Amino acid sequence: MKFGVVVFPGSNCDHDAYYAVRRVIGEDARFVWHTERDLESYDVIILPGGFSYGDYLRAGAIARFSPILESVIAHAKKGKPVIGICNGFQVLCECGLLPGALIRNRSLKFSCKWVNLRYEATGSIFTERYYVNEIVSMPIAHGEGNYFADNETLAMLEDTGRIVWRYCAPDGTSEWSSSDAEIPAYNPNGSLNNIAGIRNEFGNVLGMMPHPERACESVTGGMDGLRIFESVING
Amino acid sequence: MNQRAFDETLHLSPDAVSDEMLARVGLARDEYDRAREMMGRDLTIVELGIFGAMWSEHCCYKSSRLHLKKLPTKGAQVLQGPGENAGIVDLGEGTAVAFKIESHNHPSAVEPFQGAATGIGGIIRDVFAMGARPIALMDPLRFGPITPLTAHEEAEIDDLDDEVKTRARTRYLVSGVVSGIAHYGNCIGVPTVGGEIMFDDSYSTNPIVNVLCLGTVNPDEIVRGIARGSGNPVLYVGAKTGRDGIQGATFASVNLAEDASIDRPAVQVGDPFYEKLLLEACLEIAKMDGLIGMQDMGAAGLTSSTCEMAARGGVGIEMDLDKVPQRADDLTAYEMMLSESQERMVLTVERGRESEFIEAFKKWDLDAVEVGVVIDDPVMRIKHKGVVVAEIPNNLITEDAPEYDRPTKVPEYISAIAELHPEDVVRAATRVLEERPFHADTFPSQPNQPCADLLLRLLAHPNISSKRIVFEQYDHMVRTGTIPPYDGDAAVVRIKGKKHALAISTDCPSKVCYLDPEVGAMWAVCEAARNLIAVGARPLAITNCLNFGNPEDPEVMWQFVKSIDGMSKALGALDTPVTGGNVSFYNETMRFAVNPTPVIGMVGVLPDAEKRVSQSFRASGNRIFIVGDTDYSLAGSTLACYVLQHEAGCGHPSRPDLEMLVLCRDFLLKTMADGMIESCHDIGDGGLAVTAAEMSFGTGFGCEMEVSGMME
Amino acid sequence: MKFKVEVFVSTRKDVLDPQGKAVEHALANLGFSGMTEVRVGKYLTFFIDAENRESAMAGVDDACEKLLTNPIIEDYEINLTEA
Amino acid sequence: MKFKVEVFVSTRKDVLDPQGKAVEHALANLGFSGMTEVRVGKYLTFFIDAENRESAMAGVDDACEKLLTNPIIEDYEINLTEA
Repeated sequence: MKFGVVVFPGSNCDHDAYYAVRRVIGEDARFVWHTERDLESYDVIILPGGFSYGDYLRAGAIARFSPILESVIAHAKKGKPVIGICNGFQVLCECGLLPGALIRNRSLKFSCKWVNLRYEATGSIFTERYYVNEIVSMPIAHGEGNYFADNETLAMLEDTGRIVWRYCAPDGTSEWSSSDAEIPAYNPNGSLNNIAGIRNEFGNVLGMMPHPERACESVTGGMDGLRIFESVING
Repeated sequence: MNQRAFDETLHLSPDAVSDEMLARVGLARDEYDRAREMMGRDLTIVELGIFGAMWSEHCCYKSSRLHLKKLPTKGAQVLQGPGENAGIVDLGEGTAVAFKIESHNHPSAVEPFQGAATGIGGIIRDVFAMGARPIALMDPLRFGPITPLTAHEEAEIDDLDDEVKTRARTRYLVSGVVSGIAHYGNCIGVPTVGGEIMFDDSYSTNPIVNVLCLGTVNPDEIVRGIARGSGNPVLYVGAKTGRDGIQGATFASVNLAEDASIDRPAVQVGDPFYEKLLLEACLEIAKMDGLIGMQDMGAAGLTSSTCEMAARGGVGIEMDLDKVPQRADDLTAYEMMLSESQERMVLTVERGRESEFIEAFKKWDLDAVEVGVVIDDPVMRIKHKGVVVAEIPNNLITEDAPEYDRPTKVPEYISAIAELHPEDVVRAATRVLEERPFHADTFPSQPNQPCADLLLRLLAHPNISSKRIVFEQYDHMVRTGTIPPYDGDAAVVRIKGKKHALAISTDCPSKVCYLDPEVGAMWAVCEAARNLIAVGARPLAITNCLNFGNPEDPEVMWQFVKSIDGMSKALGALDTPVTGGNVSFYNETMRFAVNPTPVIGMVGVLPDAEKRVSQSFRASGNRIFIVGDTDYSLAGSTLACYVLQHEAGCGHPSRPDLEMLVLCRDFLLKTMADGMIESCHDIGDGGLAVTAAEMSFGTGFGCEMEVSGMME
Repeated sequence: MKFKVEVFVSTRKDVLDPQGKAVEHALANLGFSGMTEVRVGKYLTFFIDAENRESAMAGVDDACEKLLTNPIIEDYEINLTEA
Repeated sequence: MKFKVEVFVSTRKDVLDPQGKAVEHALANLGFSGMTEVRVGKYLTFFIDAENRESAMAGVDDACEKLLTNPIIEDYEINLTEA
């Protein structure tokens, strides 16, 4: 299986994603420069974290128009796997492959720490190795990870079971009343409904703010992210 | 004095050089006379500006150079000592580490966000200029007090203005500096893995913002900042030149309080996204043959970078400013030579290969332009609009720059420091225990257990309490190399593809340095070493940032010279030589010098990245040992100086036992390698009680210790 | 013809504006009474060459729709003045 | 009286504006020709109660100097309209 790690000028987690796939798991991975267009030979596309194009204007706003994005959209339309991690998730929303938008953290501050996530809904080819309601931990590192969508979109995501990851307490509780109320302590950025990751209708596109590539080895803090890559490799 | 209307080729007679002009470039009248005498003729305005920048404390270390020579710089592990963009130490297994620390105190006092951000940008460039891939950053910081005034302080402080008294200014500086470091570090993708934050009155209007960067390089791929071979082209690479930071270099050596008016243009703005491109491009061309030398444009931009490269190679450089990419259209030669626009580098390459390098930079969407050529004649010759506006022999602005042996005098306060007797402590403690702690509502006060109450106040003091709210704003995990815990004694970063890891710690007990600069500097070195040993790493070498007051004040100069003496003794005993660093003078709050702050950044090697020792208790029933001598003096401690606020300065700090520390190092590293040690923590500020508390945090374990026999 | 363009981008009413709330809070703390409903958006300025005002406006509008704003969370207004 | 306040904050001319530079570059790449000197600043809106226009303007000006802008690197303009 061949992974394509897209590199925008300003991406900085591209090496981490490449290292996880190539060194830790041992699958084939290549860097794909943002001006390239040909993704034919790739099975899985990773849009890594970082500050594509400096994240000026809005996170992912400028990356959305890089030449490679058209090929990524075509790749996704063919039902082939695409995962957007952190800045990658922001790019997927900006280009419409996933609904909603990621706005500034409620605290107005960048936040980097390990958080607890509850695995909610099946149907994504990136999460088959997790069992429903499993509680895992992965690190986040973002300043604009506050997921927003209008009420109709939120209702649709909830009803069609497309919310894959939710921020939760260590024991798995994940409550949400409304955006005006006090947001729970385990929600690091104010995301509506504690949303941390969503998938598209067919399940081949996943966007998530937490970094699975940073949770692949016990020496660097935990391995709960490994199964994101193993799921898509062995199904 | 408007440079634009100035004829930059005019040789100014001495009486045409006004005091205001000299103040603007930062030259004293006698220094100007000396420069004119060495040149043997009148100077142009551009030459005046160049001498002002190159003869500033920041560039030529005129008040410190004489004393810095006493520091040990030799060692088998040292591949590059002081004098280059960064120092380099050999980690073994074919890996070397380039590292350096710099200060951005004055720009951060004026504009905290950009001041701190551009500090990060500059130190990262110093590392990749050596051909090294930056892998970690550290930020030792110091600010004025941040907690509300206690009753005791209310009575003491009178001359500070109210903005400082109400701590509003400090909160503004802290949030600006921290978000500036977060912005630049996060965007460029280099993790900020550690540092320190301390709060003390002496930093109220003059924060200390030191930034350290480390990078890895293959020992035989090290690049040096050198020019060679007449006829070879000099390439200007990176962002366009603007007016930012004019007089940046001299500004850093100018006393803040009086000269606030001329700071308007001195704020440099950083573009981390652009530097990420510059970083990747420079690391790519570092491996191309045909490259002779590379240097970051730091303080005094084009001036310092070109003449330092030429001086190292014993050659000269002729530059044509018409070719320099400009952001504003009417820049004068003076402004271009002194501009501190960010994200720019200078390269020298072999003639005939320049187009290969220019193409490589094009791929990364970067400007790369030939702006000059190497010449045999060891001078810096600057042309603008076809005319020579400056021609200065390199030696005049490098090795023959002024070197002062300034007078020293023992400060009065030293003789006023009284010994701290146990009854003083008890009296101060009873006073404090009656006061309501500053966050009384959340503070579980222990009315009938005075020691417990004092311990809780210590743990709550900003100098000791957790720095999580700060370092969680930094991406400290990017590059998946950081080995947790993230707030241990030292930061540990693995070397991917290799078994070992590097450990790094920055330390300086500045209050102890105030009470006794020599002993304090020894403690700084010992603390950094103990922090590395506590995680299982062997200390190898240091970089250092010496933050002091005005060197023209003999009392400050005494503090500086004593600190150097203390550092030399400790570095020699531990065999951790100096590989480079920075001196920052003129750090003052309302005419009073900041506490002497010699920050030590020490690097060590951990043989096996998987075997990092952490500080947390691991199993009940484990026995607790204290290794090494215990120093019972409270001098300079957070308890005596901040919690008890004892006026007599809390006594004289005792001299660390260096031989004992060497024994502890060898004993602990051996037992750790044999897997006998479950956890280890350095007894630092706050003493044994705070250390034991920190070892139990987050583990669910407690500890029981019998201490009555310890004092015999 | 050359026009000076101003684009005022503000967050849509139903989208939370944490920055606006923080500024409102800080203003109150500093004793500025009576300042309410603070919202923080983006203010873009640039110059555009176009034959006439209509084509300039059309060009800027297109740029806003495509790049300068995100309709999901932002509204915008354009102001053209002859340079 | 109640006024609607608009504050336009932009980086000073001499100070580098990396964001403006990046947006200008992106606009060119997207084929929006002729858009130059792009600068990105802040657009603040809020309401203020004051006896008259003068005191409202004075209050907003003071707020800008103290909190809303950083005079070292930013310039600002104020626009008041009766609400």
